[in-house]
Amino acid sequence: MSSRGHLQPWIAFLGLFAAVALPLDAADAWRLLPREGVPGWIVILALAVAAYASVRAEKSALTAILLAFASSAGAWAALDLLPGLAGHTGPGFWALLFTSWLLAWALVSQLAAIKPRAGPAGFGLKLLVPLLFGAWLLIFWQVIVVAFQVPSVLIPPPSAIWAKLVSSIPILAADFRQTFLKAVIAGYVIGCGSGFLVAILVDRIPFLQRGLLPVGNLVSALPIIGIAPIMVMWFGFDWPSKAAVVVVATFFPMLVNTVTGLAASQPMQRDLMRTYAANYWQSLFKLRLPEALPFIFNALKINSTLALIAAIVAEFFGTPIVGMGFRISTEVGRMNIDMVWAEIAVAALAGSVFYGVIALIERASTFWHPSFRA
Amino acid sequence: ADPVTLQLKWVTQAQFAGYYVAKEKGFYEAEGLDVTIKPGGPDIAPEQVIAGGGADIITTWMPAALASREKGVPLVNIAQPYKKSGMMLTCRKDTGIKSPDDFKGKTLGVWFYGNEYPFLAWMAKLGLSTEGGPNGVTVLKQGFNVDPLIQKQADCISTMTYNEFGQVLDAGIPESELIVFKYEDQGVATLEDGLYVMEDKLKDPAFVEKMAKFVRASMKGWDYARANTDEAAKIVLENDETGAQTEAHQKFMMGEVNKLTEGSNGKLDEADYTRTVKTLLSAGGEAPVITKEPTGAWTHAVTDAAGLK
Amino acid sequence: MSAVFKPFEERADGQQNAANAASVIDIRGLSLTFETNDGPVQALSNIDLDVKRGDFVSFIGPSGCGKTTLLRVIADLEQPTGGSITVNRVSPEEARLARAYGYVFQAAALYPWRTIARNVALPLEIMGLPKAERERRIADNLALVNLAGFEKKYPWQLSGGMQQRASIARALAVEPELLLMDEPFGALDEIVRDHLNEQLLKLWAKTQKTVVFVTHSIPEAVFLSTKIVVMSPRPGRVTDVIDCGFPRDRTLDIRETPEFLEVAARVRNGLRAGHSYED
Amino acid sequence: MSAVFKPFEERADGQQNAANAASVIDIRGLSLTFETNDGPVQALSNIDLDVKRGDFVSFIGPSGCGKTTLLRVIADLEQPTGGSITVNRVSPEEARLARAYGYVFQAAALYPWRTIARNVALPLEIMGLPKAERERRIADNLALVNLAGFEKKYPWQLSGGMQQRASIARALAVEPELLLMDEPFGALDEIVRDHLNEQLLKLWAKTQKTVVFVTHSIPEAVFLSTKIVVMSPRPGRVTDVIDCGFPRDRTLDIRETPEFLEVAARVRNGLRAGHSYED
Amino acid sequence: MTTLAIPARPRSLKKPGQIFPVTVVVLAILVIWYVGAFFLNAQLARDAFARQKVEPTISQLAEATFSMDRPLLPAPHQVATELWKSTVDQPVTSKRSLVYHGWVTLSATLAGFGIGTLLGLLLAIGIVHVSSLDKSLMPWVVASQTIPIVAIAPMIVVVGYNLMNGKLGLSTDTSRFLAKAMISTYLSFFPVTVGMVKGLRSPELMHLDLMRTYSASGWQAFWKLRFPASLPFLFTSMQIAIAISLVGAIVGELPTGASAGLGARLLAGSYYGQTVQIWAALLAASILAAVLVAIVGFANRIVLKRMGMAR
Ligand SMILES: Nc1ncnc2c1ncn2[C@@H]1O[C@H](COP(=O)(O)OP(=O)(O)OP(=O)(O)O)[C@@H](O)[C@H]1O
Ligand SMILES: Nc1ncnc2c1ncn2[C@@H]1O[C@H](COP(=O)(O)OP(=O)(O)OP(=O)(O)O)[C@@H](O)[C@H]1O
Ligand SMILES: Cc1ncc(C[n+]2csc(CCO)c2C)c(N)n1
Ligand SMILES: [Mg+2]
Ligand SMILES: [Mg+2]
Repeated sequence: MSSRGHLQPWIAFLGLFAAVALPLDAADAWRLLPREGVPGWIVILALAVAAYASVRAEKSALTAILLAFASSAGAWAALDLLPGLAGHTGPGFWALLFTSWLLAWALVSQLAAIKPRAGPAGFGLKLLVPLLFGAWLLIFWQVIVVAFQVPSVLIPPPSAIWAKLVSSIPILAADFRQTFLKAVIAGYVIGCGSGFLVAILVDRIPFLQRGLLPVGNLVSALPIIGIAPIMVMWFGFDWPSKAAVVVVATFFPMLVNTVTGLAASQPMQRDLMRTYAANYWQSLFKLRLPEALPFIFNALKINSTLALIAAIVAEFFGTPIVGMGFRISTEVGRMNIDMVWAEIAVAALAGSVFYGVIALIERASTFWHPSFRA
Repeated sequence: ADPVTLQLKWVTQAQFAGYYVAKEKGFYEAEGLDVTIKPGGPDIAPEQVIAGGGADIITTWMPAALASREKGVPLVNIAQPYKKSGMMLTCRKDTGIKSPDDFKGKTLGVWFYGNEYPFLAWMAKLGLSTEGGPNGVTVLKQGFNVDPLIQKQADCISTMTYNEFGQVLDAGIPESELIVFKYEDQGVATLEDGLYVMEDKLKDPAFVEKMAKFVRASMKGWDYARANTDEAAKIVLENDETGAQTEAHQKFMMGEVNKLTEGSNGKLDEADYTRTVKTLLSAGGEAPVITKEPTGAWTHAVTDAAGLK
Repeated sequence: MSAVFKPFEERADGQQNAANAASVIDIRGLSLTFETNDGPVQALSNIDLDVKRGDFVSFIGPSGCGKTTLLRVIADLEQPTGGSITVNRVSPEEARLARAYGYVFQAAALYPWRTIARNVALPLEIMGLPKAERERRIADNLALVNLAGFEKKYPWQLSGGMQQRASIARALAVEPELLLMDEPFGALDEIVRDHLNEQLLKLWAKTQKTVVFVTHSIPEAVFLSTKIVVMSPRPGRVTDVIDCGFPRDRTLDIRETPEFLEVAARVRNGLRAGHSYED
Repeated sequence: MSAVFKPFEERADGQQNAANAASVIDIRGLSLTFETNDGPVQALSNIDLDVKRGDFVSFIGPSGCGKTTLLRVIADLEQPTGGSITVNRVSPEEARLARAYGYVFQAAALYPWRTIARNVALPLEIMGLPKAERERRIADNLALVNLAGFEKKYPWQLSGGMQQRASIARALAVEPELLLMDEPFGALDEIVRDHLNEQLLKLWAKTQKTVVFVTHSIPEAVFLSTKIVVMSPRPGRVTDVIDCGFPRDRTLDIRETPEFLEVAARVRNGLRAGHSYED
Repeated sequence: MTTLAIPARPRSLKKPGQIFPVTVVVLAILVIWYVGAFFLNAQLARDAFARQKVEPTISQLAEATFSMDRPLLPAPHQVATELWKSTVDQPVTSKRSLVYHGWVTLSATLAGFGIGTLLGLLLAIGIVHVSSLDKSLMPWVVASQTIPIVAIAPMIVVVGYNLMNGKLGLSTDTSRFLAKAMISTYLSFFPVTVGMVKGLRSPELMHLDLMRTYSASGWQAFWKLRFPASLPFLFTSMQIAIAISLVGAIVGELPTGASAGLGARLLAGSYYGQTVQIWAALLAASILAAVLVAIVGFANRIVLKRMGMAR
């Protein structure tokens, strides 16, 4: 990585040169970055200084600040120029964008190399890096959609999605309440809980282990899609039927992982329990469950995203006229793709926070696992 | 041969018999066309497909087409094989519903995904809120089938004369226990299953010519289907890739569809168009289907070129 | 030393049952064969052994001869494929279920998610001891192995020897009648080892425990034991059983006496006989 | 014994560089503090040490005093928090990347999914040796530790001592200039231990390796070493460095000589001084 | 003390047959199913009798509930008959054969699973080895899964399917196949990534230290240590991935224009309210899923055994 770290600024210089020398506008050869006035020069200077700084001192706070300033100035300039260039962007524009991105990546590498620290500073850093990454994802999305004039009924630009999101907060909130707070949470708790309990049951009663597990695999491998219409038939249109789909979807991963996890302890650790003549529950709670925790958390994490998808999909099969899945399917039909993406953004945010919370709990309760000790 | 791709709004069924017949009977071939028919489904918005370049021509309902037009997909109606609307609301009698005045406080099943516009227009006309409450109706997004009515989860559900209504009867509920409200009868009918293309393409005379051939052959297909109900139903069945359709149901559907296509030679009737637009504009509400009177949303250029009078 | 010293014979008579009343472990013609991917491995062959109550028996023998396996059979962690064995005159399984023994593994086998104190607490929790009693035993036994102050550390934060000592404390905290120890002092330095040897001996003399002990150190075996069982390389057989008549309250000094050196020499010879090195 | 015997001084002079040319490990004022959940633990404090080429240095000290930690610092497995260290006159990291040493861990650390032979093969594969050479080294070194015949067994099918021997064979197979060994013989019986002590000594004399060796056995340290480093309990400090002047081709007999016993006594005293037991 | 703590070690325990327990459980399920079918369908059946103005006896009612055309819950024998009719009674190439539809779905499932597992592995390797990827990519891998697949499926159709079919000129069938496989891939890479990130980080510290002492390259440490140590995690993840990949293929069959495949079959059954057909397709799908999961489980056992880890 360190060798690439040295290469990056040099490529950035090349890119900067291209950004200065080549036209921004494919239709106007004389539209050059230096002729954009003071802002143009600020951007050029900022990029040059930051690239130079990262050649001289690869890792320093000053370099980081310069990189941050330069890459955001470059990105800001590109986005500012963009509307006027829709459909006829020139090579200079792409060079500018590419150079800014390269410096942003250099910044990310630098931030990622910082040793993790405790406290709010460390937490902020942990958030900052993926946010930078995501911001650039959005920038590229915006640029590509606008530059190539992709019809907005196919993919709208992030700016339009943001505008829609801000103007539709009451609707989005109502959908979120219906789908996430009611269906997902209830289904997730019941699904993971019952998967866990059945795993214990199966573990406890060898007869079930041999009888129920194969049949259970069969039943619980039912595709959620097929389950959804049946659940609507059985549990009605409102959220309970969606929760039921979530239950079915989350059950299997939990069962498989818990059963695997319960078998994960070392032979010598089990022998130790034998020497204490520990009964089933004692060795379960004191040895096998702690040892199974990493597996259980694996299931909880996979399920956290699966639950949301399942609930949304289930709403395609009949629902009252509120809910994230309802909104998505309806607005696609209405060609309001920006609303669809606003809803997806809410879903992604909710899902990520959900996942993040579980990952935090995992870290706190399985700190002893080698994967966290390193 | 000249390739043409047609995107249907729904799955392979007798609703689209004209196109399948034209293809099987070689009417397209005779015009020098090589037509690919893409079935649709509940998750396919033909408007989106054509905007993405996945089809040359689509069948869709006019409300959805006009809404798309406002959203920047300039669709133009070039032909209208369906004269009448097949939409209706089917209620169980035991709910006490006798007329639209009794809808208040009831639960109604509605199709969304761009199919809800006629319903919204109707409710607006009746002055009923769709947000529930004592002075409104509770709306359910209805799934793919008629279960909500059979299982009494809804008081009324949306049906097409040719499809879902037959399923309700199949489920063992006799007509005597049902009461139906046709959109045609309520004066809120909108045009269904027209043929639409992208506006810019029509600037090319060669394209107009190709579409004229397509429309001419398709209308021949529809005429044939009207004349030979059973054979047309069989042709549809053969083209169904899922192998899930039953012959009885397709025959029923063909019969009902024929009643709706009767009276159209393919040429859009301006009066029907005006009525549809008026209905939609009157709907109003918070999220109106269309906000202003559309222009250039239809043309007779193709049907004229095809010699349909 | 204030421990009550009772000669071995006297206590044996004090038992209610006659004859082999004092027999804690009785092994007859025991053998064990492991099935492995490239054929069976005979680990134990035709072992006879009788351990009386109050005995301190050491197993000594070349690496891989089956000492651990034999100890595991006694603890009901391994099923013999032939012969018979009783522990406390019932089957090893019943003895295990009656929590007849404490076991110290050759490796420390601490649970990584428990602190040192809570690792020691583990068997006590399982036995359902009240909290105060648990705390007392934890403190006492950690102090005994010189680990006071490390209660809150996790196993991976301790050195190898410290982990081993924690595991000894864990077994002692159970206060079992029968102690099975598999090279408990292998990872310890001489000074700590001597210290723990003395502590163990004191404990043994005071509480009249029976101890079965695996070791590689000849002096250790001679110093601690009332009986030394010398084993031959695979398939493990008992080649010699040597009695050590030293008083129960022996001290480290006896290691310089001629009697001690004589027994040690006998053990060394028995051991060497089993080896194939000819240097 | 046919090994070429060269007195230490002679070889040192034979080196091309002057002054401390022969210095393989040079440690100055080194210290290391671990951060743990309940506060920092100082493991090493102000260590000075100079290991010359051809030296056999033993670390001895109470359990938990930092021997393993010091060895890990030399191997670049732990970063010191103060002081300086060079290995082969470069930083430990560069030395590690140049594959300057072989390391035997305190626990066997065999990979459970590899047979014994393939565990020994592991470093050889990583070094990219040709197959024939690999096989030769595997066979030689397994024979050396008396494990011939166990090539196809998995680690968990071996006894503790056998696993430890396999791990020694693995380190020796690398044929490194510098051997770092952390209690390699802890789990072995006296006979095997004596045998391996002799083998190691032969190897050392023949190949002029430098060995840094952690042990708990005073006789072992005295028998093997040219220099014994005695460490005090935490925070680990060097309390004594004792030179052993025995010839390189010493045999086990020397353990009965008065010189031997004298050095051993000095080590024992140094060691005892560091302990807090007052019995 | 009542129970034996831990089941005896496998060596001393002969693996008992599974047939008896499975039979008992299956029988129990069948009984529950019949009872469920009776109660769920009873209302519909009563309505039907009421229309004919008959007062049914219990046995008449039971018979009616077990033989309805559009039951809420079809009786097991109805589903079994339908399964039989649509597999054995049809040539496998027929559009009415579930074998044909099963194959269509299976091929997309396998393609998606293969690509997804590979992608998941590559991502996990990147995340474990490159710290800037770990910090920046991992949250987005998670976020990607919170995007409801069905919402993006139509876009895959329009952007993907139509691109392949229209602009790239691939055949309809290939485009459809690829679009489905893409959704499968999208769903199945995630469990593999999450599981493998954990698995590749699971080796004991001492085992990693050993690699450091050899100054093994990242690549060597990967092949010789991290990868073998992560295999149990890989297989568990793959079991989830293949099940979910089937779900993906089925979901993918909705928006590509209901054509062939178990998903299309399910939906078509739905449009026409043919409950028995839905259940038959559903059962076929879950049998397929179970077989796939079992195959992965079997591969797992073989690999672990060959590595000497199955103890
Ligand atoms: N689970 C097993 N499967 C196969 N063989 C085994 C197993 N456990 C032990 N063995 C074999 O049984 C023999 C005896 O092993 P055991 O562990 O009892 O030796 P030991 O005397 O304790 O040796 P050490 O002093 O080295 O610990 C060895 O040869 C070993 O290879
Ligand atoms: N990862 C760690 N985190 C915190 N403390 C540690 C860690 N590793 C070692 N220590 C502490 O550092 C000290 C020295 O440990 P080290 O393993 O070096 O001892 P040692 O001399 O090798 O002991 P032994 O002879 O018992 O193996 C111990 O007190 C131990 O608790
Ligand atoms: C989810 C869903 N939406 C709409 C219909 C009704 N429908 C039947 S045919 C057809 C196409 C019109 O040409 C439509 C919209 C349905 N059954 N399910
Ligand atoms: Mg052993
Ligand atoms: Mg150590």
